[in-house]
Amino acid sequence: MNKVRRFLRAFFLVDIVQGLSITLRHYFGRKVTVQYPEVVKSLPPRFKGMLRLFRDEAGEPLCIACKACQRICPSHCFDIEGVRPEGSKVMRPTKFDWKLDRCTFCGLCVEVCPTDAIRFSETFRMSALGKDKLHFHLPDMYLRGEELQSHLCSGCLK
Amino acid sequence: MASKAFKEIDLNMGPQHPSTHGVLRLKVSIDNEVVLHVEPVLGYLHRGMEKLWESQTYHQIIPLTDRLDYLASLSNNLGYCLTVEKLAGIEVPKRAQYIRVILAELQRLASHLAWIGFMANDVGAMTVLLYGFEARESFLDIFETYAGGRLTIHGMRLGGVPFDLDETVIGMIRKVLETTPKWIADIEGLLTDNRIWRHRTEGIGIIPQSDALENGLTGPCLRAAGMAWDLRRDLPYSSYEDFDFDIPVRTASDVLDRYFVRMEEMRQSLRIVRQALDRLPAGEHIAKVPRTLRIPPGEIYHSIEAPKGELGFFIRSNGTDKPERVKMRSPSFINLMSLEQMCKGNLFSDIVGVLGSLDIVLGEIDK
Amino acid sequence: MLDGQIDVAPVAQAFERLRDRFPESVLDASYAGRELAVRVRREDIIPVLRFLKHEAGFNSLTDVVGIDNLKSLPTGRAGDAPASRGAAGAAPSLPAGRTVEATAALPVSQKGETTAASEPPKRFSILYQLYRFPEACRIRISVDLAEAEPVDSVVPVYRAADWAEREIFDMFGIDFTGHPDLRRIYLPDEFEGFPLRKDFPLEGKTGGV
Amino acid sequence: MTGKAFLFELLIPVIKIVAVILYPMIMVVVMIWLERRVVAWIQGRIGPNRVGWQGILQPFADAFKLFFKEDIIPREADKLLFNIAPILVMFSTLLAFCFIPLGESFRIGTYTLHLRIADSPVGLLLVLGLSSIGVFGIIFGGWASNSKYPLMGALRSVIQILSYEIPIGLTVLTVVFLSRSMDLVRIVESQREGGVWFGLLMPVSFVVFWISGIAETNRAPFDLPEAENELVAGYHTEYSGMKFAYFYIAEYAHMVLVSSLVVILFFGGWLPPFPSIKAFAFLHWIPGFVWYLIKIMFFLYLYVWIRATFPRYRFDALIKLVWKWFIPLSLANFLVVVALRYVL
Repeated sequence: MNKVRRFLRAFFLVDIVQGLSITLRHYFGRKVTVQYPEVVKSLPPRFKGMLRLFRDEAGEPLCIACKACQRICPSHCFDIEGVRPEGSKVMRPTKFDWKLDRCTFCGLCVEVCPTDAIRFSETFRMSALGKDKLHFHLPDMYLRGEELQSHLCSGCLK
Repeated sequence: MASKAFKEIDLNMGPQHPSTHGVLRLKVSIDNEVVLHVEPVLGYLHRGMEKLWESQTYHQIIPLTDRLDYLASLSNNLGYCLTVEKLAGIEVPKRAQYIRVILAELQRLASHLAWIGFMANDVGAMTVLLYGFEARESFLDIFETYAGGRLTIHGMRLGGVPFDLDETVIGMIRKVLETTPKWIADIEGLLTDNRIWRHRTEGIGIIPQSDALENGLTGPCLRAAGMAWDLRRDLPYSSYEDFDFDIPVRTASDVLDRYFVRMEEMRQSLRIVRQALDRLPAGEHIAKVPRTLRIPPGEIYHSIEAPKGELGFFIRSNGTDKPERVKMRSPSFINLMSLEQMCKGNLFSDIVGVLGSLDIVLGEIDK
Repeated sequence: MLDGQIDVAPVAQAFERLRDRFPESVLDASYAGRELAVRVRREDIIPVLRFLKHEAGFNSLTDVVGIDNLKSLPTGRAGDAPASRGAAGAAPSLPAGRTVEATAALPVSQKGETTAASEPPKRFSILYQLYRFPEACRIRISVDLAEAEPVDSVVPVYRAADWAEREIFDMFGIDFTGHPDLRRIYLPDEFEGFPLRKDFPLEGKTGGV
Repeated sequence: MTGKAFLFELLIPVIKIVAVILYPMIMVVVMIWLERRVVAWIQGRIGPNRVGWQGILQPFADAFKLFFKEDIIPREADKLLFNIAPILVMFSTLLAFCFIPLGESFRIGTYTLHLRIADSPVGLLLVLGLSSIGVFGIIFGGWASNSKYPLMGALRSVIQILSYEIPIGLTVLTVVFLSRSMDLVRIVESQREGGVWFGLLMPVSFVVFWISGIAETNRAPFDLPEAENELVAGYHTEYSGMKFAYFYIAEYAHMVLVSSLVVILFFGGWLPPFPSIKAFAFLHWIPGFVWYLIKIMFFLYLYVWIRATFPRYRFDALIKLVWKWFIPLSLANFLVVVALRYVL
């Protein structure tokens, strides 16, 4: 009996029709393509975009040049030097180089930063013409969003 | 004999062939369409991970493990973290263990969904690829919301997980628990009964149970050979003993059975995630682990049930903050060894199907 | 001869029988993290593994690990005594829920230490990670070998060692006698040097491939 | 006479020839666009929608790209055959379109306009014959490339096409038997006279013909000769630029050809549905050509739909299917049709 049923199912192409009906249903279903340049997916808060340095409300840099990020970085992206300005309690970076082309966006630097100075931005378009433009230097590390992007290593261009 | 009249053709599949899953190269010799010999040639993606690990601290290695099996990076994280924790005697909080289970099972689902897509695409059903990927997309969205990454997630740390599960993520996971069974049903509707799929998978790539064990085959491939080998149950880690789940086992050990095992595993994974979410204990999500973790000399081997099979890490410490030696037992690497035995005597077209059914990832094979 | 207490019955039995059967071969052993690590003589690896597979039921070889002990050799960095090779220092405590109740606990025996101590430390170690299914217990067999010393290939016993041994040959240059197809597996055949040896520079050698 | 008549005699064939070349080309363009969009929609994607309205110009963009690509001939290739192959494939398919009527003949004044170039009482035979010549192009291309994958693709292709010719021939015979003609116009006419489409009369013939037609055009799920997951691209692996485009266009034109044949043989060509039922007479208001196109588009759509749904056959299963199932089935079908024809 089972054999007969199997034969009938095969002969009347039941499996074929079943497959076709599934694809037909999806034909009228929802389309998920995001039309990228016009529509950009909203990014989650923990999104790992380009790294940037932040300032506090008063506009003072948060970075104290403790080099914790430089030490933890598995791929040695950072090159940091700092001095203590006259009359200041904390160190300030005089050099803060970040090599985007080495970065693997693991986020260890963000986690170890004691002052939350280095954080991920939401900038994810990171292409540049030339490898040297992927090296960021100090003033640009404070840029944000579109500016950061359009200044992909403006320091080198100057 | 007549076979003398046929000329044996040597074919070179890969490393740029559409269905060798990356940069695998297969030296195939065929007689007409019948496969006589298959020899995998590896190393096109070899990055010297194990050498590199010897120069990194225990914390720094975690993001590098992401790059092994890049379709299941959280599983790699978990395997590595558990090994180090076992070696260093770090106690992981219960909540962190549960979150790890949730992440690992979601990762297993994502990996299997990608697998069914690739596998079906290798056999010619290209729509399943897109369905699998669309279903997988929602898992990647969860990972992105949770840890900011989609593929190389870096979603675990020594001693726990980097973030607590918040309401947004839990909501997303609950939603995925609803939608995924529908995708699985659609994929099964397209494949399970389909006569062509049956033709292409039934009785193909058979490896007898004894040989499977002998060759060190693990994971779904071994379960399809009739052995209920699942480290989540046999040697429970990260609180897997708290959950109730079945281990799908089939006996024919062909491509079709590997498909059935993985499809059922996805349902079981959903079950585990649901249980873990319901019983998520309160508490810390990460234990205090010193930033420079120095582990006294010792050696340990620990393995987990990764989506591809048994993923093991052997670590020898030497008292510094860097390991003396980390050896990874990559399931794909050992599983691939059985390819020749599975393919011999089958047709040329079956190589891609069998290769697909092994679910290999070259990042893991070549390390 | 044994550090720690074996709390898994099959492992304890297997170890006892192994020690009785090969009193000469077993050099030392330690037990930690539900794993028994046994160091055996290099020449006896095949009979030991054959015994473990066919008589003690360890039916699966999980992995073969190669290790370069260069840094812990006396000529290497000071402070790292060769005695640290076993899992002596770190015996991590398992979470309470995971420990299997001791059914046949073995007492810590002290004999045989002289054998271990008299052996000079050697350059390489090869570790064979065995697994017993379905009882789910592990045992690790290790052999030590000096530079340029070959070791018998275990492929005739466990076929799963095939590629793993090729990998060790590729990375450490250890010769496995009797291996059916001992070639480099990852690196190109014309590659010079063995990258996982401790004296191979991390950045690679100039003039390599 | 005779200026005017002469004009007709000269001008109309020229227009027809241009039309017969343009018609398949337009259909190919539409088909390429349709395929991409429909497959994309089935897969939850949108598909090409940037070039022109809804991406309708995408095929032209592709053709443009291919036109400007470097034309590579492998060093060890047999250059003559390598160059002939794509032309042969393309030519044989386009030539077959000469015998495909596009609609009813109609009269302009005293002139009867036949909507086809060549009027032949054995048009069906010619079309089938010409469409099989393409296999020479495929084997030339596969062999001349001097490469293993194309050779395997070509071998598969030849075996496949030759095998599937048999059920096609046998099912076509049933149609010829019912209409007592091999003239394609005559076959459509006889469907009108009979008042019912042959496809409804002989569903088995239709199904076997259609599936064999898919196999004949090397389309999924029978696309083994160019199975990308196994053979990279099959017989045209080594081709690039315009020569590759020839293979590509020929394949799509072949699909249009087979769809046209199915419509003519089994679905009443340009006849509206239910040609004999009075209640549906209003359907006759829509011109025959439109009906014809709608039907062809339906089958082209079916091609795409099937491609998007099923896995690919394996070679032995494919051959088994035709020799164990289709040939006996179509033979039995033929006998049943013959018997019924004489009994009734």
